[in-house]
Amino acid sequence: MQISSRLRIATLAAATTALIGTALLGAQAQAQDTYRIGYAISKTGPGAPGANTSTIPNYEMWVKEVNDAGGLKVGDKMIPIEVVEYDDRSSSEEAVRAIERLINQDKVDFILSPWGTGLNLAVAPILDRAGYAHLAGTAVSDKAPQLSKRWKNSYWLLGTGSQYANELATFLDQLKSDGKINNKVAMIAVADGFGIELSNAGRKALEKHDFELVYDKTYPLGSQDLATIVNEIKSLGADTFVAFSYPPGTLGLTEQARVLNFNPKIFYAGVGTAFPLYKDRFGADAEGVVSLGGASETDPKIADYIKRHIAFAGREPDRWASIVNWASLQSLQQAIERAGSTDRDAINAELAKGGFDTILGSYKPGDQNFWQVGQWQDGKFVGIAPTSMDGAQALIFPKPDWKGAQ
Amino acid sequence: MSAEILLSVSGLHKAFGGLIAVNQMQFDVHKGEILGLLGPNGSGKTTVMNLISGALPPNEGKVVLAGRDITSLPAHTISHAGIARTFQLVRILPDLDCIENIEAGLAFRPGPLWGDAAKLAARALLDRIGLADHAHTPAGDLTYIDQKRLELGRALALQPKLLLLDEWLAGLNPSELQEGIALVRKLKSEGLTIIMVEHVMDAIRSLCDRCVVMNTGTKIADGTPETVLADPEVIRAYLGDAHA
Amino acid sequence: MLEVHKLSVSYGKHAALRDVSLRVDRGEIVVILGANGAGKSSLLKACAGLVAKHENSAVALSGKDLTDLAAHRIVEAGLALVPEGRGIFGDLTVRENLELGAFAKRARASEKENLARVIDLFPKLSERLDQAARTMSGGEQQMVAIGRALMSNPDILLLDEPSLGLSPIMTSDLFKALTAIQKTGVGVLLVEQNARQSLAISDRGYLIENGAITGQDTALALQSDPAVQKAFLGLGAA
Amino acid sequence: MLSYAVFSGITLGGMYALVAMGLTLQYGVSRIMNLAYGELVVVASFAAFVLMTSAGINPVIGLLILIPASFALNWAIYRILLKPLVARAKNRGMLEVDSILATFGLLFIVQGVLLVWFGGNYYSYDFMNSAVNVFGAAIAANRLVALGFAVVIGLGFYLILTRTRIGTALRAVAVDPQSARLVAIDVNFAACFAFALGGAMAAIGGVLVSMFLTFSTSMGVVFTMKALIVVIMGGVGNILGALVAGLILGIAEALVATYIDPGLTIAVTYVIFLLVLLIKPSGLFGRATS
Amino acid sequence: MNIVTFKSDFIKPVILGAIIFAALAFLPSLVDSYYMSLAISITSFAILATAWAMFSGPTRYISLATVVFFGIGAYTVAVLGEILPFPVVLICAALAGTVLALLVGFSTLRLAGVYFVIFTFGLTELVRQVVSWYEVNVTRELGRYIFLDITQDDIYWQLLTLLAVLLLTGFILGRSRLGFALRIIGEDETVAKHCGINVTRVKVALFVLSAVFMTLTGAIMAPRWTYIDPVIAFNPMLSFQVVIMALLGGPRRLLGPILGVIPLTLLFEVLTANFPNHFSIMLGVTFMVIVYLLPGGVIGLYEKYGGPNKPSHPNGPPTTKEKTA
Repeated sequence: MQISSRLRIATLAAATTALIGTALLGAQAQAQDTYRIGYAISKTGPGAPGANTSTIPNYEMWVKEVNDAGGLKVGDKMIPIEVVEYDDRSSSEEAVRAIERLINQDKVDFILSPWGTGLNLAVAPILDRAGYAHLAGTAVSDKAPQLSKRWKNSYWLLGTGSQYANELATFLDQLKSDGKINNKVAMIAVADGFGIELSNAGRKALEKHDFELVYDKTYPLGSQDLATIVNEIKSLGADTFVAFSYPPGTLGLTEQARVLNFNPKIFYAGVGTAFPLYKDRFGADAEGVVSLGGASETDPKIADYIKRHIAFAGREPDRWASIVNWASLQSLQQAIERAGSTDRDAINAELAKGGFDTILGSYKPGDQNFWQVGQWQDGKFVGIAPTSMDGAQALIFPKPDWKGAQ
Repeated sequence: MSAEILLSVSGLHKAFGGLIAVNQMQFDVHKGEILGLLGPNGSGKTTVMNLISGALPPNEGKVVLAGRDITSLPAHTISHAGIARTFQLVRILPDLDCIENIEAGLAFRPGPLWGDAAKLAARALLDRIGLADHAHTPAGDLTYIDQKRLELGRALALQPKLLLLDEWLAGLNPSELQEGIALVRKLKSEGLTIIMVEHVMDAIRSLCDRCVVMNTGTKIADGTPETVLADPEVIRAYLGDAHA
Repeated sequence: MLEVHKLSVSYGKHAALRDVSLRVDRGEIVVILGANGAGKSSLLKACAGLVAKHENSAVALSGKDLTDLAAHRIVEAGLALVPEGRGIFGDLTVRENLELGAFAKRARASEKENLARVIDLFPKLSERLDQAARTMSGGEQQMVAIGRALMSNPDILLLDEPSLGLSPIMTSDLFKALTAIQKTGVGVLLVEQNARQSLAISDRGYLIENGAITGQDTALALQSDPAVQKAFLGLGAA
Repeated sequence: MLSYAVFSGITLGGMYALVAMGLTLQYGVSRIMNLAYGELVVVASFAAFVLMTSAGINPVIGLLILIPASFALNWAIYRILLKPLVARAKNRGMLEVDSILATFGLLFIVQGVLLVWFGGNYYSYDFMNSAVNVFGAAIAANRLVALGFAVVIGLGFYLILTRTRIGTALRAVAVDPQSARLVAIDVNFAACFAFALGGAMAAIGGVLVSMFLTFSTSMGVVFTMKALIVVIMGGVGNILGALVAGLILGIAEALVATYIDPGLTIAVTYVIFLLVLLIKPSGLFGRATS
Repeated sequence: MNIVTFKSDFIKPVILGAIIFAALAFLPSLVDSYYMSLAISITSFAILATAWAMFSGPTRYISLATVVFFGIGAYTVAVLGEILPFPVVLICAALAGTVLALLVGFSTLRLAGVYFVIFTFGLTELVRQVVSWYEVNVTRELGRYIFLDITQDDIYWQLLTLLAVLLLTGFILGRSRLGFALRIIGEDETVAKHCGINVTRVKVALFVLSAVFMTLTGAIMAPRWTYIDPVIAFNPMLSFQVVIMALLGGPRRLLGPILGVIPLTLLFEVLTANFPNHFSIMLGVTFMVIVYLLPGGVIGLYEKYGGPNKPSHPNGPPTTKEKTA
């Protein structure tokens, strides 16, 4: 009796193993006539909306465009891209496992980055150990410079939180010294790694420029009901409102500001403002809202990219991480072409050299040559700072009145 | 009746919200006697049992067991002090077998038994309550009467000084009742002190040395079964004319 | 009239009832006597549709076949059960409990009269109508349970050990009430441990042993049957 | 400031209550611990979004379509998926465990289907956003509509449950399904009906909430958890309790955001919830179970 | 006779277990790092599910607080990892878990049924919010970096050791008075009290014991992620996964939870690999199939189809209801 039941369990186990074996091994062991690109990304879970906005459409569109053109040019051959994709379900542990699988089971040639600071940091050491380059497209970390030293083939494309805050503070300082705004700033941040990093940097930078922070608080991640915050801020007399928030909060804050008719001269909110969703939601009321990111829509390359993105994904790209991500994919493509082989070390060496021709102009992954501050102007999210950059638009000032809520 | 007092209850009071369940209860139990606790439904008998056994803390009053004040102590401490009980609706451990049910009583008493010693003692006890054949039967599969026996066995395993039986004889048919009465009588003869809440008059008459009768939370009579059951107040409130 | 024909019930491999047949007429009280575990409760539950019956079993009420009906339809057909442990809705008030008794469509038209009848039968309930049922004493809860069953305007009332846990005075009140119910033309099928008092009010009785009927007779005859006296009335009972 | 905080707290609380009331029916009467509840709320949000953006039907009118549709959908879910579990459960505990496991599976299926249809993006649309002045506080009209629905549904169901025969019958099923059969209540039907009704209420919540919250396919769990907290805090099966519990949480959040620190708003809801559980485990309006 | 059976009964499984674990320790030299990451996943869930079942199986208290302790462990490493040697950090983590479990245990164990379930879930959220708030307002940094040179193999060995200790603890517990007390409490708490069992103390003791193992798992796993913030460390999905794995396997036997962990982890893996875009649907469908076809869990299947009847040895390990007839 005992033996037979053990046998049964053993059979069950054997069957399971066989099933898993086929599942695990099915995809591998093919001849090198394709370039295998893998990625694990948050298709589900809390990271999914972000990944779906700024990363997944770009990956898919890039692969399609490359393959439609016959593939990657390697030497004199055209090699199509083959994709292995996984859902990391927004979990660090899943991401780590998926990357291990891409490396060891699928033996992919290149791995594209997951979405978000946490997951990019979780997979960075593994990619580094296995010698894969890491184009971290959606991570903002003040440790970015140290990280690129620690893992030498890693590129932290969105840079540090401080740079956005400093650029914003410098920009506001100019307005203040022009006498356009008073020195009072109300700042709110989402209690999350990103929001806290930016608000810390923002606090430092604003105080350096003699701004007075009349409101400086955080709200919990997941809270969308921010009516009381906006109501309180409204009474404080600040000309500048700064929110380092995530899309649901950004939309919530904007809506409450509109309902309460809180219309500061500078209304800065984001992440999320540069998303197409924002324009769809608020229409004409988006006009004049300031956020991080931006695009030189007059630049034909950018305009063409936006057009193709709409055609491919059925919606506009966001005007911040999408653009940087696309530039990094263009860089990768050119690095492979320049290396003339699919050898990983050769490609990594090319990536390190930089000088790629992208929608951000001549670009080396990690360059911060994109807009740090942008504004909705006439249905376009344009770049306004650094003011020294080509195509910097003049700020619409002060922010026009809300129309929707009256 | 000259024996020493084992349990002394005085000034016991318990209210649930606005409802006073037990009001100024006072009685003694002498060593080796069986005390019957009678009264209409809802008169507070089970509450008294719960107050004595520590299932509930009283609002006021005192419970003293063999000179030790056990008022408001937690149930497990009172159990260690020497009080064991059965429940109005029989409570066994249904997924455990009979041996384990008895072991539950042996393993956590003062001077606990565990391992082989517990097995031996449990088998002896099962023998004593007539369940020797059911050592490995899950308690949930026993018949009603056997569950009652098992529950009693578990209480006895605690080696109590005082045993509380809450309607332990209820729901038995007359022949089972005779067996039950015989078993309780045997326990008494072994020197155990017992308080029993019971409605079965035959059992009260044949077992109890003394009865306390309650009505609406207060004591209305205290004495031998004969005197108590003839008390007009008791007849009016509890027995009705049929038993007069 | 309730007719049970060759009723069999089992739980897993254990047969609780084997080919039990019996009959209860309107206006009579029939008692079932048997040891614990003999299958008395299973019999009532099977009649009320709470446990599954074997294939060839049949239960009929005034010619209507109840065998395969769901419990709520059986109530609708005129058979009400007061279960062991009463089964009242403790969190609801006494009034709500009684009103629910008249949830059956058959009882809605006569709800007012039935309520008056129940209050008449158990006057104590009239002061307690708005009290949560679980705050009442055991005897009063039993009144609610019986009252609730009567509110469904049953032809036949089944009671499972109604006197369990009741004081002597409550018990005799209960049996008096059953006689009163009988007088209104309702048939009563009673399962009881208290053989002496239940036989005293019954018209007929059945003896059940190990899931099968082992005897039946008028209550008077059973009271004087030595075997019954020995097994159920207690030897040398007063 | 205080009056504004209180009013915005009330609207927020109304939303919590609105989302929770269906679950209290499903759990209280049908005994289904429905972990997929929030997914059904989100389904309704997406449905309202589609009606609004592609058919031009505004959400309030859309309710006329979505309430019966979701009633039917939940009826089917109960009949097809849950009935076998109810039939095989030997007791409430078993049904609770089984329903937790089964609806956990359902959660993933619904979420997966939404994901295939709508992707993982955030969604939001513009409807009734104009400000309405209530005692000097500007509140968005859509939030007032949601609050109005919450109060009307809450009081309406309270009256139905306590004043009508069918309502008393539903409560009887909640208290003791076994005995309910003995008073001619078709318990299977009642449980199915309550489940479907709860589902319809989830849909109302989802539609109204979509007018002012940004939503995505992965947000269902958030609604489920908020609803569970409100349900448990208000007392299982108690509609009025859900309303009061929702309002308490909403007002507490708004007051904390105004006077202490908006960073503590979520923390405070849990503190209140945990305290209620510790002091009165059966909820504000619940009765202790034996 | 009795003594002999008892001894062989005790020693045989321990030796067998020791052999199996010794063999498992060689896994890193046999497979590549993908399989190692899978092994880490299985081992960590095996610990969490077994530890969960150690308390929740006999008492039937369904706790969703697993991730609270797991997260506390991870955070301890994040805070102290670069200051103290790793073994000391682990000890600190265990202490932190103990203190929190004592606090939670004494305040909540009087809640029963679904109230306890929801309470423990609420606790997860509360702890996450409080940690966030503390980090934001006190350290002014949310999200911590863990740069420790701990390899995947090290993590695996640590987890394996922890699992061995846990199983041994559970094995001994199953034969101890404490374990027996817990079973009685699970059957009927009132009876347990009147049998002289200090119910609160027993429950809290077991709750703490199980929490310590969860905390240590979090501490061991943390270096794997480089970066943690409250959302990562206190992800409530983990608690749900553990409950479901343990329930699937059978929470009332020592090895039951592991029987749920292995197939489910592998199943997740197969689904992730093959249905990256339909993972949720496949997972949901599989899940429902399991619920409908495997009502008693894997262990139920084993017991139904010819599992050995309970031998009549003294104080065997906790079993589900079995018929001897």
